Amino acid sequence: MSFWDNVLLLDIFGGLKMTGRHFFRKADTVEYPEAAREPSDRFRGMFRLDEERCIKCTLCAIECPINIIFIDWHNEKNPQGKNEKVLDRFDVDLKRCMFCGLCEEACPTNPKSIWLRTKTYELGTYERNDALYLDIKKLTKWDENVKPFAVVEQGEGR
Amino acid sequence: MAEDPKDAPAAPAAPAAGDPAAPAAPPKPAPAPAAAAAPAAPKPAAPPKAAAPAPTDAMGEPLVAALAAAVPGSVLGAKKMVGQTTIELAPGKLVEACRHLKDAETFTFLVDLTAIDWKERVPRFDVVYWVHSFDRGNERVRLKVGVADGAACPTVSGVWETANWMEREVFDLFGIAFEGHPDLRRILTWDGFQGHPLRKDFPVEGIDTGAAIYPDRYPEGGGPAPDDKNRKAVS
Amino acid sequence: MDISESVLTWVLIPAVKAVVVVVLVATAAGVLTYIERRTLAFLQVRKGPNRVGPEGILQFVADVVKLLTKEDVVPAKARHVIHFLAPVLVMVPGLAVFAVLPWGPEFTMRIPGLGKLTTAWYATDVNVSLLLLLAITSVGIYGIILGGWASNSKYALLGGLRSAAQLISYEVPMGFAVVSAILMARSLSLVEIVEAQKTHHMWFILPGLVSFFLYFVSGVAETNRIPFDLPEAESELVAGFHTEYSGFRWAIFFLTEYANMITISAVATALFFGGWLRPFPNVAALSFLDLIPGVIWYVLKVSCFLFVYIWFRGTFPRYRFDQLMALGWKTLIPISLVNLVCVALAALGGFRGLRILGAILWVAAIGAFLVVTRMRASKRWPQSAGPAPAGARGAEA
Amino acid sequence: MSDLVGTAGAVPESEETMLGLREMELNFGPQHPSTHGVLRIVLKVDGERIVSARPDVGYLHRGTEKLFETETYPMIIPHTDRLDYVAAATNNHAYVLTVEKLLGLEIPKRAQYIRVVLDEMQRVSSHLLWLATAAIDLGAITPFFYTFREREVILDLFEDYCGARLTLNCMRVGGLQEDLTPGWVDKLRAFTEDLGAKIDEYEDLLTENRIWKLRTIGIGILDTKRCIEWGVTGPPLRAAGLAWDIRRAIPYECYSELDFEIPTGKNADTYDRYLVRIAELRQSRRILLQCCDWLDKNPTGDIRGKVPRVIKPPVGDAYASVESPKGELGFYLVSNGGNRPYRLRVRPPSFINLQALPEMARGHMVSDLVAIIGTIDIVLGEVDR
Repeated sequence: MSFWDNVLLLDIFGGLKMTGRHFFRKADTVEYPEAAREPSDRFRGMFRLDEERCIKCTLCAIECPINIIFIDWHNEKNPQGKNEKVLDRFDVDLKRCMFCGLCEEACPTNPKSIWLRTKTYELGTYERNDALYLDIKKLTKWDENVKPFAVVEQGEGR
Repeated sequence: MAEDPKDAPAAPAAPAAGDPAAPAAPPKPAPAPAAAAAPAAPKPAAPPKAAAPAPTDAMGEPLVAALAAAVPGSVLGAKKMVGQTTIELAPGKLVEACRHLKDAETFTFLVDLTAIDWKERVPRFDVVYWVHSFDRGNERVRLKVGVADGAACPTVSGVWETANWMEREVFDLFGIAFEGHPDLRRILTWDGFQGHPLRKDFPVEGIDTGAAIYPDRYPEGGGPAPDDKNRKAVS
Repeated sequence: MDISESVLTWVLIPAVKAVVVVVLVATAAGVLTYIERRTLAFLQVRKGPNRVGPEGILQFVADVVKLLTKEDVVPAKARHVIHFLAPVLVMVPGLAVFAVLPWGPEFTMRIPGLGKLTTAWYATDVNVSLLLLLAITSVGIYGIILGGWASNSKYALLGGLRSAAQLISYEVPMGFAVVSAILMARSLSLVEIVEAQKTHHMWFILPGLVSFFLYFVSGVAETNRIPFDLPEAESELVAGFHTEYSGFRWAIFFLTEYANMITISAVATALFFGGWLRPFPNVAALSFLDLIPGVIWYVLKVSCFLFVYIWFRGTFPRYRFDQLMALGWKTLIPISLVNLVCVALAALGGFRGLRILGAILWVAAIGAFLVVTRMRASKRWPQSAGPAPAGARGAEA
Repeated sequence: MSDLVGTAGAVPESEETMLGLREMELNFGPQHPSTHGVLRIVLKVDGERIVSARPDVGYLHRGTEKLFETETYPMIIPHTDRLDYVAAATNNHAYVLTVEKLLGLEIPKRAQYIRVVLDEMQRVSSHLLWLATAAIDLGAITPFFYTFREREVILDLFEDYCGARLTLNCMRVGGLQEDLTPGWVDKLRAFTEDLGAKIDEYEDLLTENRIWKLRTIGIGILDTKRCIEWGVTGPPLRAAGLAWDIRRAIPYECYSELDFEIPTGKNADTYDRYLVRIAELRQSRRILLQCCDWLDKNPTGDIRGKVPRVIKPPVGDAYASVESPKGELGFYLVSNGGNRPYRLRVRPPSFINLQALPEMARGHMVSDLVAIIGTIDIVLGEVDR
């Protein structure tokens, strides 16, 4: 540092100028509850399940790295007399989910029957057990526990 | 090692990607000249649809031969897979061989050190070292030493200081003691932890560690009470 | 002077003033915390607290309520009595100095039933008020040291020790800077110093440019603010001397820090920026500025200093302890000694001498600034002692 | 407080200190504002001068390597995100590179470029985070907000691309999960072009600031020889003057086609590491612009090579590494021919770099320790795994 730098403190004033310029800039803050950013189309959020499309292959449960998808099914004769798998249970232990999306990738149906691209991320609940196991009802039909965003159908945003 | 056939650019102009067998090339000058990378030789087309990579014998490699000659009895075998040479060393000659590699062959950088548990094999463990030479065109060699369960492996922390924590980690997770290590304590698990998690017989779901969180609720010695339904079975 | 008047002059008015000062200072310190958070937020392209009350103005009330109702945790092995006394020892001097701060000139008002009354915008004018001020502020150090020691925590102890060394060291250049103002005004009374700036036809910032810098830098250090906030350096000592304080005792430390900021700024205003005087106090053409009362001028000037405090906080990293000491002892004290001699010589020449000194200082400073910045306009930064790694700057097109 | 004035120098390690005072043992962490997580350092201090520092790690140990052995190859990728959680893409990359090496897979060119883009974006975001926290450690709070402003844009771009902001899970063995969205490259280019001016802003605040220089120059010196001895890689090694970068030394993906420089320092101190990281930000910007050009020229293409449906690497082992923002991040895979790795070892740069902390900190003051921890740039998720 030269003598003049020590006397005039140019670096000090330079720094002050830098922050001073920002004083007049518009804040970048997004004030969250009032002004929420819309997530991107590929955003991995809350699960959605289409029970009609699901073929109960349990590939999603197999592929889940932390084994949080629980599927039970049994065979039932449908009106045509054919055996058909009927879902007993489709639970996701949401509190452990890390939203990696591997279940969606593993799903063999087209369009997928389980998908995460729902843009819904406000998953907080007041009761621990509300978030623990999301049963079929919650996965297929969101009730007031989960604030629905614009529901994105599988296939969009690809 | 370092050069998988598919990764080796065709043009020798590309810096630091030289043939592993090439004699010592000086390290690149500090600011890598932009020109060196600019020509950007296109990579060769995909290698012929070879069958799955398989190990080949590498006893003939110059480095292996040199090591075997310099430290007699140290090399038990060598093989090459996906362009990476592995030398199997005799435990008794490990430190000597490492010292030779570092001092004479300029492998100054110990990249990593770990172990593999082969469970039924005798000896049970392999301790694996990677060494790197900046002066030999970024050549890398992997060293392997077989260690029996309960036996001690000689420490290389006197050769490369960085081996200190890596050996502690292996000791912690595999239970392989390192003879002559200056500070052989557990590092990732806590002092007093029982068991070595990366051994194949250690249960994935964990064990009852006996850590007392609520001394008034749980019996002496800690952990869930024997009749607690949350208690996990200790395997 | 009859009895009722002397009661009024010596008991009632001081009592009222004391209460008003304490309440105002406590509130001002609270508001200052809010202002600081907002200002910092603006410097950092964010919004800051804006939820409680309109634009968040009641945030400090919410904070105070929260702190009052919080559990007061005392470490098990703390020295309880001293741990309890330390915040008091910090707060009392912090508030006491406000007695001598001259916020405005004397004025006369008419009180129904009592007749005309002459009083002033300050609690009292002691003829050695500067001395009193320096003496009282020094007492606050004891609270910090004792608080750090009594907490029985190593971090608090380190913070207290740092604080002791720092405050004592920076008292010295601060004292010298104050002395130079005293020399210029030939009085120890703050009120007289302010009035002297009117009789000298200039603010003392003109001849006292260097003194002011010294005073302000030492003041920042005295109030433990960035870049000198070592006693409570968050990233090093967790919270320094008040690590083990919580609830309202912590709030007392906190509020006193802000009260001290106000004190330092107010004294700087009185010493160097003409106190309650308007700019160019003797230029008749600007007399319309007299419509704004002196108190407002004073508050405006103090606010500017407080803004600079916050601006500093938003800009600078923190010194290391030994560097701070080196700065104090090796840089500020020698400069302040030389400065003191210069000012004393100039003061010998009366107010003519002071004017010459001021002219030399300002011309030299502005000239050097212009020349050096012009010279460096081409280079963004001078090539400094630091190494320039390949491609550190301007490597890409 | 035996030595109030003076600069930091070496203090002989002796029991007897000045004035015959006892050394104080100071427990730094695991709950401390500037240990960047749950790092604990047991310090012996003489006054404020550090006589010895003993890092104690493992508070965040999750047994990731054990977990790897129970999962199939695709299922491991989300777990790698959580090693160095501020640079998830490079973790993914190192892992898939290792599996691909053992499988002998060839990656389509487009996938290589997108991987490089993700890597470099991750490097920029990681370095920005480093700058933010390192500045806060030294008391400068404002750069934090400026750098996070830019980092936010990168995270938004990640979100646009793969749906996650931090733990990306974006790479797959043999390529990528999905292609870029339309217009993504333009957004990236706009951000990248803007980045240069933003880096100037950070430099205005710090590079020439006298306090910043006082706090960083000469602090935590670890020269080239000691760096290699301790296995320190990444910016600390380059700040010591050795231009060694895996991207150049052992090129992977398309790095050999890209034009960039490896910034180096001279003095191997904290200030040089700061300058090297700032210069790396500029170099990453350069790489990103080149990749944008390439992606503009080649708007379509395969993003996934020919990958078997079930990934079963042959019996054997392979090691591959990438230049993560922290240093050399490598994965060592031992396969027994099954669909799960027999052993998967991570070479964590943070863990190995942290080992040099006692040597770097000895003789400095407690305040400098904060700067040194910051300058190593550790992420405890990776240290403890």
